[in-house]
Amino acid sequence: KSEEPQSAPAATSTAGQQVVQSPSGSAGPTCTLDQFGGKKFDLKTATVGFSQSEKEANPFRIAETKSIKDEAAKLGIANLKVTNAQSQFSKQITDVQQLIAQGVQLLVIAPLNSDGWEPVLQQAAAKKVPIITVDRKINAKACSDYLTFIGSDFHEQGKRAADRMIDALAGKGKVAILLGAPGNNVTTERTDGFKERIAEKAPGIQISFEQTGEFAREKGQQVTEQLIQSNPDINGIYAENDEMALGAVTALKGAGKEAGTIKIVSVDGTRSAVQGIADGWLHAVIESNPRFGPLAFETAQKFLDGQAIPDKVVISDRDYDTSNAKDSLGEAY
Amino acid sequence: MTSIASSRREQVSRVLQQHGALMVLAMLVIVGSLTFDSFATAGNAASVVVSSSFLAVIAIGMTFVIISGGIDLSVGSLFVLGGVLAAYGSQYGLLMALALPLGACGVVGLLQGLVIARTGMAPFIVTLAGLLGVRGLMLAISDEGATTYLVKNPAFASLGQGELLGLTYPVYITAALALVAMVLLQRTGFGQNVYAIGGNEQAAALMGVPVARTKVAVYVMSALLAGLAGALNAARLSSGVTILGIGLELDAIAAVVIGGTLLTGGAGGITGTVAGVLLLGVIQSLINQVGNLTSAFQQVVSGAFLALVVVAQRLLSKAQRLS
Amino acid sequence: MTELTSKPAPRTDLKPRIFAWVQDYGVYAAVLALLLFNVLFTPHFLDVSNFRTQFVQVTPIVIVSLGMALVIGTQGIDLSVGSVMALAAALVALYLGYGALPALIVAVIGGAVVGAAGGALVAYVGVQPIVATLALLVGIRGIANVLVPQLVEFRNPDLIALGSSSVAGIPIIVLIAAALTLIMLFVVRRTTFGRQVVAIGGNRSASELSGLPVKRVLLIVYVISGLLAALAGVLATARLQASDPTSLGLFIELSAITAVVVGGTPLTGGRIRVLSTVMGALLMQLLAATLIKHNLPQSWTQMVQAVIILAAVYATRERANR
Amino acid sequence: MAAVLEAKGISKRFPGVLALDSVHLALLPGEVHALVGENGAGKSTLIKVFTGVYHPDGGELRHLGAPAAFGTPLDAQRAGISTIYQEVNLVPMMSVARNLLLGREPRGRFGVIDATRMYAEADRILSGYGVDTDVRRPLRTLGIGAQQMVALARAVAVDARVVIMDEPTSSLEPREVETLFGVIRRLRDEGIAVMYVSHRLDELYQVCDRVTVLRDGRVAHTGPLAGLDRLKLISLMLGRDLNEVKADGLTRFSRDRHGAANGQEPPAVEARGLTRRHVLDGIDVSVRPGEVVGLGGLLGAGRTETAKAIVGAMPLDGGQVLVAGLPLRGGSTAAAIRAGISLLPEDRKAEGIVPTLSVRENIALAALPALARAGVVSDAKIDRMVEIFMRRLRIKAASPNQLVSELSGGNQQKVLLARWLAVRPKVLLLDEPTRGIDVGAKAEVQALIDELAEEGLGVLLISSDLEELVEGADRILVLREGAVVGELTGDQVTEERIMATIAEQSDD
Ligand SMILES: Nc1ncnc2c1ncn2[C@@H]1O[C@H](COP(=O)(O)OP(=O)(O)OP(=O)(O)O)[C@@H](O)[C@H]1O
Ligand SMILES: Nc1ncnc2c1ncn2[C@@H]1O[C@H](COP(=O)(O)OP(=O)(O)OP(=O)(O)O)[C@@H](O)[C@H]1O
Ligand SMILES: [Mg+2]
Ligand SMILES: [Mg+2]
Repeated sequence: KSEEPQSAPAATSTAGQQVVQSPSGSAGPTCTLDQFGGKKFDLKTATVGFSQSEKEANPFRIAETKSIKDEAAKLGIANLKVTNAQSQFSKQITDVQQLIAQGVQLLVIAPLNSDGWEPVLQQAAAKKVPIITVDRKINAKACSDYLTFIGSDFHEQGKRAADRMIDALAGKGKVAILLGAPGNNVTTERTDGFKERIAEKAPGIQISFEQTGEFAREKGQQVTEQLIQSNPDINGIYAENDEMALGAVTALKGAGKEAGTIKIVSVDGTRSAVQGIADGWLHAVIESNPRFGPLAFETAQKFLDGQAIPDKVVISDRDYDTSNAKDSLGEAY
Repeated sequence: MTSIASSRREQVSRVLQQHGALMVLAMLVIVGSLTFDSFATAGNAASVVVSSSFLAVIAIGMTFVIISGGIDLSVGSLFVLGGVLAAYGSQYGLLMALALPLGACGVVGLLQGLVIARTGMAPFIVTLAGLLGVRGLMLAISDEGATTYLVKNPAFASLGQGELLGLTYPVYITAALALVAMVLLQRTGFGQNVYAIGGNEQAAALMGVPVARTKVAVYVMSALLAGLAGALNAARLSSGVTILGIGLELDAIAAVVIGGTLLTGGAGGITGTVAGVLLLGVIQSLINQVGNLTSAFQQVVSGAFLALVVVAQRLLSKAQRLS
Repeated sequence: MTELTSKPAPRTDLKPRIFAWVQDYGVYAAVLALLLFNVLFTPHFLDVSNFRTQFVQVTPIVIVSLGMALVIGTQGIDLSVGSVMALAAALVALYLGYGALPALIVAVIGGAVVGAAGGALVAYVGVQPIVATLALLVGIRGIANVLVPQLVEFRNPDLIALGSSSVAGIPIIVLIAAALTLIMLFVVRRTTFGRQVVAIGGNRSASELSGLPVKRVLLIVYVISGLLAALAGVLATARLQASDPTSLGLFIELSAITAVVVGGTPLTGGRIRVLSTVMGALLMQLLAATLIKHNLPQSWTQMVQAVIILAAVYATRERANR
Repeated sequence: MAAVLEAKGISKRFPGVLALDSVHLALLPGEVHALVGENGAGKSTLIKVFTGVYHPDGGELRHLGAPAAFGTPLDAQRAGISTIYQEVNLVPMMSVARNLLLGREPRGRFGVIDATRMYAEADRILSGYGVDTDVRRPLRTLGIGAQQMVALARAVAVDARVVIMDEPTSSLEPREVETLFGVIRRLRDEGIAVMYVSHRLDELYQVCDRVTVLRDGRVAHTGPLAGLDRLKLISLMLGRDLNEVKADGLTRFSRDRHGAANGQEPPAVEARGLTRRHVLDGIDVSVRPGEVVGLGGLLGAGRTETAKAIVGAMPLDGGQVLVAGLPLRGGSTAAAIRAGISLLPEDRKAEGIVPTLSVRENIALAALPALARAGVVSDAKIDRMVEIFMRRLRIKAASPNQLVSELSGGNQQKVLLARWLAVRPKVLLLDEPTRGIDVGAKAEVQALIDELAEEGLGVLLISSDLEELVEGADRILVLREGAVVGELTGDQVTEERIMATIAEQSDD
């Protein structure tokens, strides 16, 4: 028997749905079935492959995989094959290759890394299998190497986090960054965006500490413990995901700090983090919405119907702060 | 007469010990083909073979190290470093794309080998330091992993992507390396020295085996092969991906040991290792065939498979008389 | 004070004596050197709260290393400890509804069962320790994640208190680690079991012929390692105030092995040094803390760690017989 | 004649001992030079200095008249010095042929090893030494004697100017010893210098020309062997007065046991129909309290296997072991030890000592349960017991806490003997108990066996030393190819009868 569940009941299926940022394809080039050169098929009877990059062990990945599976079920797609690369990039390449070998007609990929997809793209191109990448981009040509990308703009997330931090500290103070896993695109872009915006808008803010918390709560806690010990004058912490932010909260509590004395801004929008805002420990959270299912299949269907689809679908993420945290709890994942 | 009979029995069990992995592999393939339609297809087989080839190259080097009584934990990091350097070097042509990773990894292997051979420190710990240090080095040259160098050189890229009879070049390179390694191990003085120092280092020294030199050579070889695997992989992926290779050393060790090579050194061979690598690949492919396992279940299944395979392999070889 | 190693014969000349001293106490010296460096160059290092942080953070590694030292003493290795920690975290989350103590007991039993599985593979089936425990490393984390697929926060006050309260200013979990160290010291130095462990590590067939219950001892050793890892998992969970089977204990096996080896216990078995193992863990903790506090990038951190590990092990290495 | 190899004032210090103290020794071409001394006198150490394993702390090594310093055994080998070490130093998991020819395998095309030729050549070389075995088998499957012959063949096969042998005969059969002596004489005639270390004095008189006696790391005597009285030699080795040695005599076994007919007592241990495929073929052995039963036979006859089977250290296909009439649980050495049966194994390095532990821990190992209460060992008890045994067996160690691996071979053997006596067994199985033990200690051990038998201990004595067997045993079972082919009792117990029994059976 586990403890009574404490968080709000699961969000209804439509709550927290992704919203496309720019109404479809207003900017940028578009892509049609003819341009891509594929053949039309019926999505319902087709074999569809989904390659997940990381274990379904954090809220983001769980929500992402679930959303794809649920939507497939809803649409009556009987033949969905799901693989998981367990955070090993080589394995993801192999996984996708084996999906192609198994004869999938549509691939949805949540890439672990943006580069290094050459062998997969070649193989998919040879068989004219359209690829939709979700949440991270693949560095290749849309509409020929792959079909399109659906996801957030991590760079933008970093910038928005910086805006929130600047607000919170009124433009000056010392900030620490809890970096994600090294070498990861997400880490790089969320860091660059944040630093760029700080440098540009708030020269009074000094980034005096940046250490990796590897996207994990325990690591976030440990690093923060060291941090507040050796840099007691820190004013703000930018955590590149919610887990590390929550770890930092535990560390601050353990060190006897009051809620809100150190401003924490993070990215993701998990339910615990939104709760953290409501409790006063987090200042703001930039959402990164993982519910790609509906949008992915909608885009695929449009494409198969012969409509033009944009080469990238950037979703509009919202922010959570004290003004909306309590109300949005049901929509957070 | 007794000795002839007993030696035949021993020969049979020795064959079992050496090819236990091969037999388990055959069993898995048969079961897999009967269970899943899309398993025994040429495409799937090719993907298993192609993706296994990089691990195989590393495992071949690891086989030498383990037979010599050592272990090399740095191969995963060398694999990434090799890839990053190859992608970086490919800007300057095919030659640099190969020379840079091989040179750097060779130097690392040389250092590790020298430290192990000269100071008598445990290989486990020396190469663990190698694992950390080399990954640090890789992060340092790739801007903490943020920079991914792309392979623009078509000659180098085709080394990893070119195909012959449905299989990419790395498969053939791996096969050639395996053959050379087999001859090296079984049919040269160097190979004999490797077995000898793994079997009884002190005795080997007293028998006049150049222990230090052999050890250094073995670690250099392992590092070179890891670097080569990394370079080939970079050619295949057309980029020097920085997030690769974590835990790769454990895969390589598992493959070698499943292949019947004793971790205590002194016995083993390349055929077993290749079978071990393929076994791991097939297990993975079978798990993918099932299609809808959650990531956690996939881990449970591969852990269980691994346990099953080592137990089976062990029981098959238990006929071997214990000394 | 040497630990279950033979006391070196009385020596007259100085050089070998210094050598032997460095070999036995090198890790203590390294810890001292690092402390000194920090006192001089790290701001706020001498705060009590800092030492608290370091001790608290090192506890799980210390506890895991104690079991690891025992396993390494038998010439084995246990790669499954990190996954056992994860399993313990999962079990705690599942059974916390019955209270903190029952949950802890279930978690520790879970660890013992995993240890027994590894031990049985090693002792009775004859699988090589590194592969047997590698299979567990993969499989057990899978099971932990099947049981509890994601991080679960909890509010159980007893468990939170276990992780964050202190007695006489010393965190409870540190006291637990200290007590376990003393127990392990006693077991290794004073009990039949301890002697049997090192004898088996030193020469297994001689031990068999001497009538030692070799297989049983091996089994128990792995069970103890599993038990301790599970306990470490529970304590880490209590401290995190959340059960996180996904990432708890990842790569801790390497840290634990490093601690043991840096402490001067040879991987070839037949010897166990308990206090030095704890020192080895402290050394690695202090090193990590130093690098974080000085805000070095990851690349530097890893390279410096590599160098320090090499230097420490070099100092404590076995002498060549020349 | 100029010395091929010469030690000039060589010293070597180990922590706690001065193993060699300015030793002078010159080895001349065409001579067989005996090197003798008590256990721990420094013989093996001197040899290892000659072969580049150890580097001397003082003094000079001269090779062919010029100063030489061998950095490694390989250097020494290149200089034509080839060695058979006291402990078999080959690679157990490699095949016999590869061990024999390691480093000089026949090459075929492309410089690649020609396996067929390698096996043929190994076969040819080994049959010259009377070893008839499949050369593809891993070396470890051979008996220790056969392994020693492989080491010998290996050492002699290289072009050597100097051949050094450290107790080469300790695990050889009489027949093999003859083969070896033939080889040694041939080497001598070819002008090669042979250095020969042995504790078997009669062997020295058979083949050696000169002798050097080491005592406590110093040269006590050097000179021609012919004309040196045997007792005189012993007194030089032991450093005791000649008359004293004469008075003590060299009686090994004090009692004339052959008459002692203690027939009616029930056996302390009885093995019935021990069978293991290809190894043991229905062996029956029984040992009564106070009786010394000898096991004779050629190399590979299955004596070691019989002993191991009795203590449950080897799985059996059939047969059982009864202690005091009750069957013993098979496959458990612990059960056998609890029932009062223990085995002193023949291979001391692989199955005897625990090299990482001290002398003290090694002695106490098997007796631990008796020395502990509730699983906590009593150091006081251990210290007392270790003290007693170190004194009684005259174990030469810097302290009880010295690592056992640092002791000389003979002293390691004594430590093992102490380990087994410490469990107070009812029946002791001794597999080559005096192998590598010096004359003084050998007499002590033999006297001890007598004493123990007198106290009611049953002893199963396995020895390749026929003299020891004959003098020590009340009754001898002769084994061949895993079966008992003869039992000698009373007056039949003679060396000739043993040889005859083995030979008779070999003829058919
Ligand atoms: N590696 C070592 N470390 C410490 N002491 C050693 C070492 N090797 C030998 N000794 C000591 O040196 C002395 C000489 O040993 P050595 O092995 O040369 O004797 P030995 O004459 O060959 O005896 P035996 O007849 O028993 O083989 C002994 O006291 C022994 O304990
Ligand atoms: N020369 C050999 N050729 C083939 N097999 C051998 C030889 N020597 C030993 N063996 C193996 O060893 C087994 C019996 O050896 P064991 O050690 O029991 O004999 P032993 O009588 O104790 O001889 P010893 O102790 O003198 O070596 C045989 O069954 C055989 O497998
Ligand atoms: Mg000797
Ligand atoms: Mg024998």
